[in-house]
Amino acid sequence: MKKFINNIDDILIESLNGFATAHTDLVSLHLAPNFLTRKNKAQNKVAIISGGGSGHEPLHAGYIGYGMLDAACPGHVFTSPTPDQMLAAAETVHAGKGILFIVKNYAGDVMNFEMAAEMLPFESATVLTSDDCAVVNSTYTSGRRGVAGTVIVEKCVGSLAETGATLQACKALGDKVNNRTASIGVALTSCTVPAAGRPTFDISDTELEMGVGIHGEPGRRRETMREADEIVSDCVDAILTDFKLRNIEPAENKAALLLINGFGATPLMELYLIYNTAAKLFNQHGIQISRSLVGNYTTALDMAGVSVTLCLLDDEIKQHWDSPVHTAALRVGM
Amino acid sequence: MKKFINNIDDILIESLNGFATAHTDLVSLHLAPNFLTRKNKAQNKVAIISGGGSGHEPLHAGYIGYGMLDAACPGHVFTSPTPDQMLAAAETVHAGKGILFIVKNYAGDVMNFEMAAEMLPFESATVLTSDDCAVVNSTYTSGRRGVAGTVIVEKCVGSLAETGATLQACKALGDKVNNRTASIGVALTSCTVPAAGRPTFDISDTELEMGVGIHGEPGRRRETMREADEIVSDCVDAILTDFKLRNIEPAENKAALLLINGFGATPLMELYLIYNTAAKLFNQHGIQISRSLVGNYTTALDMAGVSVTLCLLDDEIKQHWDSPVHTAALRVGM
Amino acid sequence: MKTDFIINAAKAVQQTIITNEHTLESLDREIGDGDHYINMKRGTTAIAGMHIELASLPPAEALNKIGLKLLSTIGGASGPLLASFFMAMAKMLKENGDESNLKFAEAFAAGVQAIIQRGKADIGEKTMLDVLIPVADQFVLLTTQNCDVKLVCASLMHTAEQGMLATKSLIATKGRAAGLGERAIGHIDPGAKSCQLMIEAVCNLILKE
Amino acid sequence: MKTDFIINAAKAVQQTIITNEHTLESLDREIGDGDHYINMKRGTTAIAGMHIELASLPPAEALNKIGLKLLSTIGGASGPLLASFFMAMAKMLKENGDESNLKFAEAFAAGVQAIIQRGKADIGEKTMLDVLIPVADQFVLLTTQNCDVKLVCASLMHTAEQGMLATKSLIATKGRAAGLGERAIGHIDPGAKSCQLMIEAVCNLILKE
Ligand SMILES: Nc1ncnc2c1ncn2[C@@H]1O[C@H](COP(=O)(O)OP(=O)(O)O)[C@@H](O)[C@H]1O
Ligand SMILES: Nc1ncnc2c1ncn2[C@@H]1O[C@H](COP(=O)(O)OP(=O)(O)O)[C@@H](O)[C@H]1O
Ligand SMILES: [Mg+2]
Ligand SMILES: [Mg+2]
Ligand SMILES: [Mg+2]
Ligand SMILES: [Mg+2]
Repeated sequence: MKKFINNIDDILIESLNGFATAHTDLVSLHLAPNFLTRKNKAQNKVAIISGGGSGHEPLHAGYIGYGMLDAACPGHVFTSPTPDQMLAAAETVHAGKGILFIVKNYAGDVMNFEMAAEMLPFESATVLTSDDCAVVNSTYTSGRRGVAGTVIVEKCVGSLAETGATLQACKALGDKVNNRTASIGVALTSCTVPAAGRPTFDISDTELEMGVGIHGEPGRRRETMREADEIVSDCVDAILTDFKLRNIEPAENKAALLLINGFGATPLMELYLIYNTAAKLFNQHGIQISRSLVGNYTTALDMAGVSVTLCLLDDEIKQHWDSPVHTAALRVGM
Repeated sequence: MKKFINNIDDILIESLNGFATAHTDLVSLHLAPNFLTRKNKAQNKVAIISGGGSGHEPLHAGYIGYGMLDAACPGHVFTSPTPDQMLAAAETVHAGKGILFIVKNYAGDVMNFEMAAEMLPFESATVLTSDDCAVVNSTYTSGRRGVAGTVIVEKCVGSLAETGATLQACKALGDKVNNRTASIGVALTSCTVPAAGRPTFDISDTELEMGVGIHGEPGRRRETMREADEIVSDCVDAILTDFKLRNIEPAENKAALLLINGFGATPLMELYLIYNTAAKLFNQHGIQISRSLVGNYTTALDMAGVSVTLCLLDDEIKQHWDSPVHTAALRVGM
Repeated sequence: MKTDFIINAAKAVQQTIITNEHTLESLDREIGDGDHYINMKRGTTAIAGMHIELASLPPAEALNKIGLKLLSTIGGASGPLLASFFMAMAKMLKENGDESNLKFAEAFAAGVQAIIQRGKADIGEKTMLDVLIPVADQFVLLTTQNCDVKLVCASLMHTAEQGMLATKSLIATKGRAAGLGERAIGHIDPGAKSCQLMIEAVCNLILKE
Repeated sequence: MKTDFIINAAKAVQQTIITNEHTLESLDREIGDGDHYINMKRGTTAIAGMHIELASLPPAEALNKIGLKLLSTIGGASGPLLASFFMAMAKMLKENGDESNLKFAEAFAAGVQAIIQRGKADIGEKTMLDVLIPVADQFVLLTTQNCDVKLVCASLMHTAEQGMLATKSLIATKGRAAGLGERAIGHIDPGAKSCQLMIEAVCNLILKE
């Protein structure tokens, strides 16, 4: 393992410190328990808090700021944060209209946020993101995983919250966006968790992992490495099948947002090549890609790979996707 | 080699197509010869054209748009573009006030842009970027290489050009920014050029390459892998020594811009950790980091590594760094 | 059970986790995300470091403090589950009394119930519950029958081991391994393993006394 | 030299580049950026494909077209350099005439001069010029002495090889390898190697005639 680190135990704090100093105009870092908030506390709106294991940067701290999150609680690498973090963050950002937690659907995150919510002295609601359609047979699982689609949920809910909308309205929009979003990931290499010191899984030069999760969890199946168009075509099929199985229909104008997300070690050049193929294939299925996002938005440390996310837009979602946002990792119109 | 590609010969075009479709609101793609321009042609300003080998994305096409470039000419992977591209791009974006080429200082780029400039029917000037201070003894070289500092030059010159400044003024600012900027890179792994199919250099798990270039050119020397703070400290020293040797003084307020640039495969978490240390060390040397940029801005395909860039600000540079910009990879205030 | 014992047990538990670094780390790498060892190390080390503040507390309060500390140190799935265990165990001891082994067994069972409620899982889903549920049942059964404490320990260690080994042939339906389907078969669940190790460490401590 | 010969030479040159893929690719990986083979392949393949449009042109015009095509296909450092070579050679042939071997030698030397001017390099800097300058000098010398063409070819091949080999012990002061300092020693310059190969291919073609 070669990484730019000092002591494994200090990675998180040193990195958070760097983030906070680099974006001192946007965020404040609070330590022990660890959480980050907007520099300037927002007033009179639902406070939106997300969080999860670290190693997915810029998720979530990179999305703190006007139009998106009020606070983020970073756990250790790939490990859910703990309830004391959420409680302290909520205490700091609560602005009279309740707390909305946006939580990726992993047992650890769900339970830790749940315990926080139970202990919270404020009204709260939770949007569980579960866009990963890789896990086919849902009776075998505690539910679909939340992956890159989480960014779209955070953006849209964050936008709505700025308008002064109620906690219920924010939760409803979050659930809708999550429902209209599906993702699937492919890994070419494993990530290496610093504390483990070696790759999470072994994979040869002729294999890929289809349906991989953002922690390097093994996916649907190990497949033979093949050309990009074939891989992307399988991703597109998986997503369309998922919408069909869940009876989610595109809106009238069939507009969709296509997010091609790098897991950390895949060059932008390849991400755009994948975007090219994915957009073409979705178009062939009658879906108009009218919004797009290409880059590293929900990573898995140094994993080489990509996830394809499609969000079926309607006018409301589109409006909130397009609205101004000012965060470290996403900035539009301000 | 595992990459998301189809045929090696099609990578560039497929990726450019993806880029152009994903950013259809910002750019237009022209093929044979290949170049990209702003969607909406700017009027009455110096037209700024950059370009270079591909594989450094988002450089340069990601910086096309208001406040930065008017056009970019992408060469094959790590290979300079050819004069016919620059000529066609210039023809398209020329807006009556001449052409400014921003060229990274590599023999190939310099000569191809030079031949284009000689053949050009318009007035032109060239800013050569040469921020890489890795190469110590300049009598041994055709000059310092242009690396991530190029982004700062493009941003500042692009900003000035929007004000209707003359070609001479734009060139002068570009030269000043370049002069006040120094960078040094460190690689932990090699990149793999798709056409070559295997890593450009071999490097063991206990080594790093200090002073590496953005094409995986071997650097100053092969060193023993060690903790991040020591590596960053060497980078900071190299940069400060370089400024000293070149007699470049910080301005009155000692303000500087610190750019921590990932080469493609290094997680954001590590980049922020590096930022944390670098900012601290520069501060200890009396330099105030008042502006920062952390992320993959000038990459070397899938190389794991980082470059540290310091730009000594003055009021003019700061003003142009802060001004609005709207490109695929950098967006501020619009 | 005295708080002194709890403090010693915490040290033994930390020790067994650290001794089994490689096993725990590997198991979670195989069918999870590789952090179970480090999570457990962080949590058990924090507990082992609490000896001074625990020393003067009655067992129920000590266990509650341990639960809260685990809640804020482990993270992941195992954090809230193990925290819920200790907090529920503490609550039961407080309400029900702590004057017999049976009371402890009942408190242990209440802790396991809390895990079931928090994680919405049950036996056979390839989790720590495959160790904890049979151990709780056996613990209550044997202490109801007023068995000798050394015999109880030997039996619980055996039950824990059986439960842990049984996870090997299961498909996971809870936790991270749930995404794996058939591919989880052949691998022991990391949480089951760490629970078995902790039970073993505590039982061995009693046997040595 | 007739245009027919130029067309055949273009094919031979493309052939030798492709045959030496591994060598050229490795050399540029060692002290450059690894693209020299693919650059040369792209350029020489484009030229080899021009035979129809070249066929009817006088040599000078054919060489000029070749230069322009190389300019828009090779890229990198070698593109403008080799393009300048052919364009300057064409210009010289046009002005100076093409009726003797000496005229060709002088045109060749003019081409090399254009490379020197464009790249601001000279002999001893570990570039293609370490092959081209001695070859040009020798070419002019031997043709001035009216040597037999076969003898000239044999001599130029030898000179090219010597120049190419000589780059091995040099420190680079131009091109990408310039960043390497001492570390470039022990590696042959890729551009020198491709020039030597191309000269060899053309000479062999003449020898075979
Ligand atoms: N719903 C659940 N009920 C009981 N135990 C669970 C549940 N989900 C996960 N576990 C246990 O937690 C263990 C994993 O813990 P750990 O690796 O620390 O957390 P994470 O899965 O969040 O990385 C699993 O091996 C399993 O025994
Ligand atoms: N200034 C120069 N003068 C002469 N030859 C040069 C010069 N710079 C580079 N070269 C030649 O170009 C070769 C490299 O070509 P190539 O790999 O195609 O381009 P690049 O260096 O841009 O990747 C070098 O091996 C060297 O022979
Ligand atoms: Mg975890
Ligand atoms: Mg090159
Ligand atoms: Mg785990
Ligand atoms: Mg090269």
